Amino acid sequence: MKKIRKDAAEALDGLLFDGMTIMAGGFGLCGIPENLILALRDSGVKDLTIISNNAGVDDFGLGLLLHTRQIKKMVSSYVGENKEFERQYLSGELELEFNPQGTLAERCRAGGAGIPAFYTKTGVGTLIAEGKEHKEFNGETYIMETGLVADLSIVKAWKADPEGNLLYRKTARNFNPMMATAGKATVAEVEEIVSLGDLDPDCIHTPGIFVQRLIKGDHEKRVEQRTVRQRENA
Amino acid sequence: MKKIRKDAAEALDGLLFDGMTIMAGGFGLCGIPENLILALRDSGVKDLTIISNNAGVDDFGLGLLLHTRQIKKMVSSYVGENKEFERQYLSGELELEFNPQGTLAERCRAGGAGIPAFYTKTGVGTLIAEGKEHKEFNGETYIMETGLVADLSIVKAWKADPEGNLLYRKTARNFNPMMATAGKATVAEVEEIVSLGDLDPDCIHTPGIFVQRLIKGDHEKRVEQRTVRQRENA
Amino acid sequence: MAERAAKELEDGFYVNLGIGIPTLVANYIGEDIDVTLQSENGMLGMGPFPYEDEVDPDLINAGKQTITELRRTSYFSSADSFGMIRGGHIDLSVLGAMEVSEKGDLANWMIPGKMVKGMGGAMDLVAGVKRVVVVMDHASKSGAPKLLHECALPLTGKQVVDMVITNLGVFEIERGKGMKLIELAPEVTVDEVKSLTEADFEVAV
Amino acid sequence: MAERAAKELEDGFYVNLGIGIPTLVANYIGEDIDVTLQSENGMLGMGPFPYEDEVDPDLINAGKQTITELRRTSYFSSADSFGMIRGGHIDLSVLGAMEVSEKGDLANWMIPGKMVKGMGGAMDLVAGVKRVVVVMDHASKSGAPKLLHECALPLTGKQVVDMVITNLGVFEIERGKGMKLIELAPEVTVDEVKSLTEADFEVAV
Repeated sequence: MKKIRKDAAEALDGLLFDGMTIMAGGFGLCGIPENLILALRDSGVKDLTIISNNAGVDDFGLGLLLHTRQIKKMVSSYVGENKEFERQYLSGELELEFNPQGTLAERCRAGGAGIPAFYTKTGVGTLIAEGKEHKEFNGETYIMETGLVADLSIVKAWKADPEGNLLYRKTARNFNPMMATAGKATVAEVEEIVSLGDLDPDCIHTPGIFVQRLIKGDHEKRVEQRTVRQRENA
Repeated sequence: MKKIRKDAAEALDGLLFDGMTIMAGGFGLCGIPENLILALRDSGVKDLTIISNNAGVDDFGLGLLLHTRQIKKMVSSYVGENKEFERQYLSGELELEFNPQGTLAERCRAGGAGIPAFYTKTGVGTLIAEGKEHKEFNGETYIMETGLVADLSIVKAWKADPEGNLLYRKTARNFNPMMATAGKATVAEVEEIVSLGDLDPDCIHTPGIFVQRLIKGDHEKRVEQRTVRQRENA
Repeated sequence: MAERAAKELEDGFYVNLGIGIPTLVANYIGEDIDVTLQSENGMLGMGPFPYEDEVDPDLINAGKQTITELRRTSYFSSADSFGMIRGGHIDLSVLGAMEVSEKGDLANWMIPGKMVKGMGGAMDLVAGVKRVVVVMDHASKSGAPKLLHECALPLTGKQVVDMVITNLGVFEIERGKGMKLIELAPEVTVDEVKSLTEADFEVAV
Repeated sequence: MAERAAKELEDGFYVNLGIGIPTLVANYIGEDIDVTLQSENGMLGMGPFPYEDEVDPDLINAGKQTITELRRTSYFSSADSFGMIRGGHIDLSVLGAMEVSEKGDLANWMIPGKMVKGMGGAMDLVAGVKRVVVVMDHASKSGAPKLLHECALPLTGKQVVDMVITNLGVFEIERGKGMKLIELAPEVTVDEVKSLTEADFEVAV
């Protein structure tokens, strides 16, 4: 039970410092570590470099840390849903590094797997390729992208056992598994902590070795685009 | 049901040609595609390059294809359990390329994921590094290894649904998932074909997109090293 | 245009549909063919929008819209999802565009001087998917051509587009080579197309 | 030697034990510490050998021996397993060796002229694991030293060993720097160790 912490503040205690790099799981608002983001805000830690596919919305997710200006730089693939982001970026207060989404995902995986760099076709011939090493393989041109690691990774899973084994749910998995491997420390928040042995060992998405601390959180799980269809004859 | 074939011979029909490269899943004799290996033997296809962590034993697994001299070259990490292998290798009949096990696994993953090459610390300063590109990252030296693809991958899973979604069991997973992604065609043999919807979508190890053909096989599942303990007071 | 794009789908295809008009392609998939939709945020086998009481915040597509799963569905990580895309396992992608060049260059992610939202997964999709079909208006509202000799906007991918479907017609592109008009929309003439197109193209209607 | 190696394990450690004597280390893990064993064929949380009626061909360790699972066990692919190893997530590896140099070079996979069985996962383990402990006989049966200035055999890894435990004593190695004798086995003298060692080492017992 040594990995389980009382709450998000305690789970981050001693791990934070100004200027640090943090990976945050999630795609849009789906599968984001809501509770740990709130605790980051409350901690006041600043000058953060945040590696996250998106940047939340104005009043939820990573948008909260933009509002308090705790973020110095974002590494993301898409930041379209955030007015405060736009304001800070256009005024030069916020740095932004765009990565193609698949390149970002692979960079996190590589960092966690001890791979300092890899080659990809993605982005060849575009702005993304400028300044990057080009190399031919079998007559095609590829660019080199580097692995990413973070001082801290914060991830959201569905269930965990006390060893830190994690199970994600549906598309809330997204970037969480790779980011869990790429943090010098990784803190996970989950909806439910089950007993040891309750998770199917063939179906553990993140083995506990990658998780140093763990909390049960309360999750609002906000929906960004509620699209529905109507029942016929209803 | 379009992916399901009657038997191993039918599942390989039209996919084989002399001189082809085949990836075969499994670690030792655990999780090997027994039925498809037998069908390969019976097909008579020859001059094969086989990418597989091990080479079976004399009378089981890939050892069967060595016996019939259908294999021209092996790419493996360890081939210690096979006398016929040793004989053919020492007489120069068989080519052998050793890869560190983790490098072999990653090369298969890379091939399936469109990554033509990556860097690793594994093997730096050893024979394995000779002739390979060296590069420094953060003051440490790494070598470049290339992605692998195969004309055909044969894998063994526990369960499949008719879409080709695969679930592996315990340590019989090993190289199978990566190899399934790295074959121009991938044929899977399983112990059970369940109905569509019977597999938990959060717990599918190999999505059906990677599997072109599928059979239910009969599996001997031979044990290489039967190590047991005695019950006390028994 | 979505209806025309749907004709590019073949039985057994694995397909990724971009945000906007490409999403509508799903509505025109023939009953006689079996197509599996991939969503790059980590799902294969995407179902329709949910009924109101089925909405699940953990189940969204790449456009962040709520969706449903099917009996064939599997979920996976973003790394595995883009491994699938980059590795060439997706048969077809349908995407929107701002500009396409006669050699198949595609621009659809940024306009210099405007706030850039990011490329998301578009660069990965065009680089990795076997066949890329673009669906877009033939020209801007002011009549400026969007099929050009060279894209003016920053590229999403170089020599990546195989087909362009516009409101005026359908073009095939041999990547790196050139463009061919293969279909005209009803009541549209080749001259009309030419007048709204900067790119050179062969006529084969 | 296995018993001595077990003292290097700390509470909460994730550990990979090589084939042979290193496997025996598991028998000496203290009751008061909680150690999780990794098996590079795709398992974290390796249990003891099975009872006869528990033998499962789908459940083996890297030495191809039948084993059991624990309540904490997780399974994963070989790629994920070596991602774990290469990425530096394993705290300690205990391995056998044929030769170790005073700078921490390790040779344990091939003897030129003999049939080579392959390096298996050894090169990955020594390159990736945080701390590498070698357990081996101090000298060959004929009395030839195995702790050398430079390894004569082909290397498994360069400057990768942190500690060597032999039947005569325990050596610490500062990778790339040098070797230090820190413990003597019972009734063994420094002179005895020196007479069977080619490598230079500092004495700090």
